[in-house]
Amino acid sequence: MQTESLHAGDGPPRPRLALSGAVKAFGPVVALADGNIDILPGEIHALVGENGAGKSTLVKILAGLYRLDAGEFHVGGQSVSFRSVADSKAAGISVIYQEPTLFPDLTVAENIFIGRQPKGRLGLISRAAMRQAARDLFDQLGVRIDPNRVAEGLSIADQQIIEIAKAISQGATVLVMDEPTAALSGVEVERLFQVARNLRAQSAGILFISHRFDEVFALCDRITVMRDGRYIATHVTSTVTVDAIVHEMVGRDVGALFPKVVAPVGDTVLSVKGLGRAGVFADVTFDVRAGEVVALAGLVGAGRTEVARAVFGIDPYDRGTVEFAGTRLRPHSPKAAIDAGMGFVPEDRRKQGLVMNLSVGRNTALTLRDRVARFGIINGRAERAAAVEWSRRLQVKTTSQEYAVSTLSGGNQQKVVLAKWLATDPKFLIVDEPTRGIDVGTKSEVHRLISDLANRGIAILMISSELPEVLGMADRVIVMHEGRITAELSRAEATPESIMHAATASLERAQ
Amino acid sequence: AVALLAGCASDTGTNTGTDSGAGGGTDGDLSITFIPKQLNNPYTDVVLGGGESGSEEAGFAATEVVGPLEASASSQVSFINAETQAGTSVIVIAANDPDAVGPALEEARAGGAKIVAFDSDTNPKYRDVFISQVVAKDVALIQVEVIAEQIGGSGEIAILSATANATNQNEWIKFMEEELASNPAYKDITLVAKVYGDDDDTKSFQEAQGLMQAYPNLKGIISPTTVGIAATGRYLSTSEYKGKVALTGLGLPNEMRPFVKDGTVTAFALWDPAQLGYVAAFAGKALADGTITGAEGDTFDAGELGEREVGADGIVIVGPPTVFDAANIDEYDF
Amino acid sequence: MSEPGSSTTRSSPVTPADKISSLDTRLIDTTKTLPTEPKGRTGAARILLGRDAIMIYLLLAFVLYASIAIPRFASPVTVGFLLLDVIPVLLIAMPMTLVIITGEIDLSVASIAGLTSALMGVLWESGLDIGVVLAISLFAGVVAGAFNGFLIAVAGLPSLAVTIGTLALYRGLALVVIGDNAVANFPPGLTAFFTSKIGATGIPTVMIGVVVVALFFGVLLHLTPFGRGLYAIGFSKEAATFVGIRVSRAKFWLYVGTGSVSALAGIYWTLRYSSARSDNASGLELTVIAAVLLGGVSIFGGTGSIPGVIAGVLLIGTINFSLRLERISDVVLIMVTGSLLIASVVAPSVFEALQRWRHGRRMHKTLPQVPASGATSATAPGVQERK
Amino acid sequence: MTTAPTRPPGTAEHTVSAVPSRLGALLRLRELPVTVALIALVTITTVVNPLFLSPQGVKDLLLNATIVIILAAGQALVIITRNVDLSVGSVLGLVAFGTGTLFVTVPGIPIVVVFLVGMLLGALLGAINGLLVTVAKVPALVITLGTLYIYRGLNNAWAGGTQYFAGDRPDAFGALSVDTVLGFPLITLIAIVVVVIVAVYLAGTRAGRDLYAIGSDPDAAKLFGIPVSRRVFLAFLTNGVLAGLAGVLYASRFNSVGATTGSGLELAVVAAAVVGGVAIFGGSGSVVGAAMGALLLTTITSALTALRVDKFWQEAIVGVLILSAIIIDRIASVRTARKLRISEARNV
Ligand SMILES: Nc1ncnc2c1ncn2[C@@H]1O[C@H](COP(=O)(O)OP(=O)(O)OP(=O)(O)O)[C@@H](O)[C@H]1O
Ligand SMILES: Nc1ncnc2c1ncn2[C@@H]1O[C@H](COP(=O)(O)OP(=O)(O)OP(=O)(O)O)[C@@H](O)[C@H]1O
Ligand SMILES: [Mg+2]
Ligand SMILES: [Mg+2]
Repeated sequence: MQTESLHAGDGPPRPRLALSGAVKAFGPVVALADGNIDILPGEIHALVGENGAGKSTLVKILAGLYRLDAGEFHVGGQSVSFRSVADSKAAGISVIYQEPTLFPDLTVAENIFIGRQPKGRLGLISRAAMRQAARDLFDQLGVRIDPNRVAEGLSIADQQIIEIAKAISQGATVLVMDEPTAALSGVEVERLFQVARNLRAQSAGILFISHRFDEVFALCDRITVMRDGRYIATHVTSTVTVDAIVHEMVGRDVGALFPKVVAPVGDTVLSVKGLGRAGVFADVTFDVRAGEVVALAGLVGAGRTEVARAVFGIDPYDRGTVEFAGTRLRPHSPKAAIDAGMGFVPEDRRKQGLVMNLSVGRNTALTLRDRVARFGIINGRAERAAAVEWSRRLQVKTTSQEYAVSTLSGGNQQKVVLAKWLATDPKFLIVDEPTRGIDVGTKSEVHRLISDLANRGIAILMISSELPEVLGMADRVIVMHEGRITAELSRAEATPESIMHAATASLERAQ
Repeated sequence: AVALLAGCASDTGTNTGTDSGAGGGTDGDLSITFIPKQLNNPYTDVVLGGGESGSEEAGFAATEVVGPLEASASSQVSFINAETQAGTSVIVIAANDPDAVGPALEEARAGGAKIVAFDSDTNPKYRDVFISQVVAKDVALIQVEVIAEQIGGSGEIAILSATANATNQNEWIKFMEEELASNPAYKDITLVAKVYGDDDDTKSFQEAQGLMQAYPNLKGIISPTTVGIAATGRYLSTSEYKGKVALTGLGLPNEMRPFVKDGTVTAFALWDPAQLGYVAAFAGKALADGTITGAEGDTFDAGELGEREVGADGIVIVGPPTVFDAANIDEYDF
Repeated sequence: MSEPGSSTTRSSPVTPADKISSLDTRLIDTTKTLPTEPKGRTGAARILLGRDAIMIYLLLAFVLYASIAIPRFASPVTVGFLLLDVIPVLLIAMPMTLVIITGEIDLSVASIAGLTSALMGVLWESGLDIGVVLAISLFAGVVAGAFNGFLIAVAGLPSLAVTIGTLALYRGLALVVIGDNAVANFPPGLTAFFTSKIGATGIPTVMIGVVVVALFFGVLLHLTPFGRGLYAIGFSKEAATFVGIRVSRAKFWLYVGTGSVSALAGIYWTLRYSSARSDNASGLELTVIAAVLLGGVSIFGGTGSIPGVIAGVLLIGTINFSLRLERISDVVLIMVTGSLLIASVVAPSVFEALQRWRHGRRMHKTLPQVPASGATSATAPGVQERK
Repeated sequence: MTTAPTRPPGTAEHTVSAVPSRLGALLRLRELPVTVALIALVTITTVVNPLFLSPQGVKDLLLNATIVIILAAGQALVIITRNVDLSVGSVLGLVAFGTGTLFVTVPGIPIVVVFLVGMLLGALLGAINGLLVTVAKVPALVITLGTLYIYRGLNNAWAGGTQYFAGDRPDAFGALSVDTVLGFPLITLIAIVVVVIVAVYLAGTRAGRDLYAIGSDPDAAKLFGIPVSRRVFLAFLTNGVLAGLAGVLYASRFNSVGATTGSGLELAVVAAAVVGGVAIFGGSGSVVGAAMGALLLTTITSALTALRVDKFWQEAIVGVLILSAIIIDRIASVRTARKLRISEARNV
């Protein structure tokens, strides 16, 4: 049906929205040098590119958040110059940003309808109507979230679902989604796709950004590729291959994505026994050995992150033990974990992985505070040298070590996180969704890096929601479901079917 | 005295540096600086008005008024320091705390300055003379007398004072308590409470109100501070206690006039504040000239107020308190 | 650790072993090249042009101006009086800087100083040895700070609210302890010591102690791992936790720090003015905070430095004393303080806006060509590339 | 990918426990602790000293609270947007002195005009705060600490030693804080009307809800397209108007207005809002709570006096009260969070 709406009628349909020659610079950084996009009614248009290619910048221009330095912007055939987000909304553009924008103190319903709350008597807001409207939306999306609950403490997946509900409830003619699926599991992604297709059928135009090609090819009608802030090409999906797109994105060929080399496995480094935390996870027992990559798989919300957090000492636990290199680790103390030789690359880079306003250099050296100090006094030169060295090794793209890390693109930020942990010479590294929101090129670098680390005897616990990543990287796969381990699979046993079975089925062990 | 009283009240500039080389001074480069408890206070302004005309008449070449905006113990010290450095000949100070200003005053003296305390004394060892409004005991007795008369010689009374550490107020209160205890005429009067309004309008107001609630049988209030008596007057006049609870103390006629007219207050007392500053200026001049040293028995000329004598402890008494009531209040304007 | 001085980028002092360093060769040839690392501002330039430096220049400029324009200003006597006046603010500003850098605040400092003063008075009057009196008073400050620290760091309550509460509580306790009394008869030798000067320099002897305190907090903030952690906490508590910074513990100790230094300030206040009263140092909290913010510390946490704060405190102190010497009313002082405070935060954002505006204009001037080149690819982006 | 089961795992149980009982909702009200404390305080005091609730006693309690209630309502508005206004005491002082000046310099000026002029002056001062905060985008705490000093300085420079007394103002003006309707003093009725209007605005209008959104996450609010600057500016402006109103009422109620009127009020007002359950970092709380907080804090002073508690203890007790309010609020929110966790927990 999509092709029909694309090619029906005589002559090309008028785009809902068209941006051309867009330029946006932040001081010396030109985030967008030549941005072009057109979105037709009734199409889903993918925008792909490496980290830092300028996708989110383009989105923020469409949203009215940034003003163009140069270029033309037409909506519905009219030249526009948005002065604010409100202008963009009024023009029928609705945006889901890369980072969720919920208000933690407000209820879920209010979050969806803020600024457009239904009014009741005396022109005042009607909470009942608002709740009902939220319920209706959730029914449409097939999810059940309490509309009365405050948004504080919602899981990332639930937050993303609320963002989607918010966007579709605005009845926009153009829906822009910046990596909406990054935090979603297969089930939720599928439901999101259903919603997107429905909207397309109602002849809305959708811009969809993702680093996952399976999604792009499954959903989108056309694909626009960007590189280094420039428009490269637009293709009709059926006429291109993944390899061609990747080539355009990166500017060269990309080899094997998952260069897993099976490394010799050494002694047990981490041993978790009977770990439990009431209401979160229970009876979690597993080992990780030197040189081994163990993947913790499962659906989003299975409790994998919680287990990792407890192991690393961020959260307390009620039962069980964590042994590291033979000695029991003090619970609830990240410092003890780090001192023992653990590192943790958390899933939420912006909130947990990095201190966003601190410079790249300081972030990189943050884990080395004690090591670059002598008699309690920091050696500033050693600190800087270490930061420069590790940025260089991980090829962090930044103009200066002094820039706030928030000015880097997502992928480069992730490299800084990795750099800061590798700098500590860890014996054991937890990587939680290490490639979330990371482009193919960098992704393969990260995979290579993980694999290399394992080769050098570092034990790795990898949490990932991407099955190809799990299958490609892991020596062993532990599958969790609803806070319990439901399967432990060797590399040979791990197949998409066995993992999904264990991840969705209930307590009987899948084998 | 009344002439001065009325005449000076209108002259209430604070920061005026009066350069009057004229007058009867011997050498023309003597300077005097007044440091009141706090600037921007109506009572203080009257005192300073007297001080400025006094210093002009006495022949000071330069008169300055400096001071803190809030009356805390230590806030006067840096002003004293600056005067020390400026080489001021006479510093006239109303101490917020008798001791906190001590070290700074000693430094000033070491630099050659003469120290005159007025209104509120410092520790005697830090100053040359203290110009006292009135004999402390007289003030205390007048207030007790007035309140006793108004409540008919028996019943509960309370005191609403300024800050808890104010030297002068505390001295008066001490005399009041002694008098109430020793004089048989007051045997039926009981002092039930002492509260402090910190010379803050709002605070004094609420303290007054609290007294009413805590002591339902209260017959009278003595407030020996101009801010306190005015605030209490305002509360009484706006409440059901108007005319039922007597109020007296020390107040400025201009502030108290409406309360006297509307019957909230029958009588209250005060000395002439302008005379205080006036005498202080002349005492300063005499000290600077070397005419007096501040020893008991020294006498000096105080302009139109005639000759004054330094009493025990270097205290100079200015004059008797006046009692204001509906009959005479319109004769005063300060 | 290995030699920290080695300047070649290759051998970082923290490179633990060669096992990881051999990774880089593999990585480099797999992907695109890194742009060469530009130096940014060098260390010296950064220090000379930074926010703190501006504060210091401002201070120097004002001192110079005052020395020329105000008679009697340029003298050791000024130094003495001025420093004696700023010492309490300077003292408390040191730990306060650290507290604000972590994104918290402590409004109870002046009340702690008052409580200390009240305690000193009562204990001294009860006949205890002065050494014991000082020790107990200081300890009271530590306890008061620890109580703040407990509520904020351990119980996780918002510091602004908590310290408004303890502001009232500690001042109230001071009243309970000493009531309306004032104690003045401290040992003359001791009170004299607190106003004495070092030789003819005019510098108060107690400045030695103040310098020690300033050095302690300066080193702690700028040169220790603990200090590095504080900046991280100020920007993001959560991210700080993930690198093993013990956020609660750090905050707790910072409040113990403000408590004890406030107690020192209270002791200084009592002995300098030789008067122990419940209302000593009241209202000082806003003065301290104003000085700290003027010194370039961001109220949101994460930025600021001790040298900047010292310059800020001294600037206000110097302006204050100059006005006194000129016999200009305190009215002017509070207005100058207020304006400086606002200017210090507004100026950078005005400057930034100006830069953005200039940048915008430059972009619009230079860019007409860019869309032209873009236009070729953009005439009909949807159609043009369909192969 | 496997085909979707009917609902995602993990979200199954949410709605079951979500239907809140009326009682539960009542117990979760942030205004509850302060209300309970107020009732307890008044009850205990009245039992010990029945005069506390005499008509005059009640009138005094209300009058005392009136001015702080108005200030706290305005402050709540600002705090909810994650800002703060420390300059209210200075604004009140300036307006109060301005009121005194008006009556003296323009004899026979209608009282309504004085109210309008006072609120206008307040609006101007509030607008300056608002402009500096929103246009220069700098933290409100710093800006309003600065204007706290500047406005106070202006007041000092303007007033000097001049003070205007109750006698300088028309009796009808003073009568506003003496006369009562149904036991409520007129100025208290004004305060109640203010609280009701602000409460309805905050709870029932889109713009009001925007303020909560802004306080909850200012960055997200900007991304979402809420006119953050305009709303925050308006909050400061309104707070200025209310501080101006409070200044006029101050002149009606108290005896003298001068250079120091209203100084030191700012922390008391913030404390009142906090005690009333307004979260200091924005996003939650209500004006009704703030008003209750103001009533509680002013009542405690009167109650302690009525109970003849040594006045030296009063300030300490106020401190304890503020701390208890924060701690109770914290315990409540921890409990809600835990409940939420349990209701959504996995069965493990
Ligand atoms: N506010 C800013 N200030 C300075 N530089 C910025 C800013 N925002 C983005 N940039 C830079 O602009 C470039 C493009 O960033 P953008 O976020 O648009 O990339 P992206 O394509 O969305 O990447 P990702 O896939 O990682 O999300 C990056 O190099 C980034 O560092
Ligand atoms: N069955 C469930 N019922 C209610 N809440 C759940 C359930 N499962 C998970 N959650 C909540 O969802 C959130 C996300 O869970 P968690 O972070 O453990 O997921 P995860 O397995 O680490 O997934 P990912 O890392 O991919 O996001 C948690 O806050 C958890 O409380
Ligand atoms: Mg992006
Ligand atoms: Mg997770």
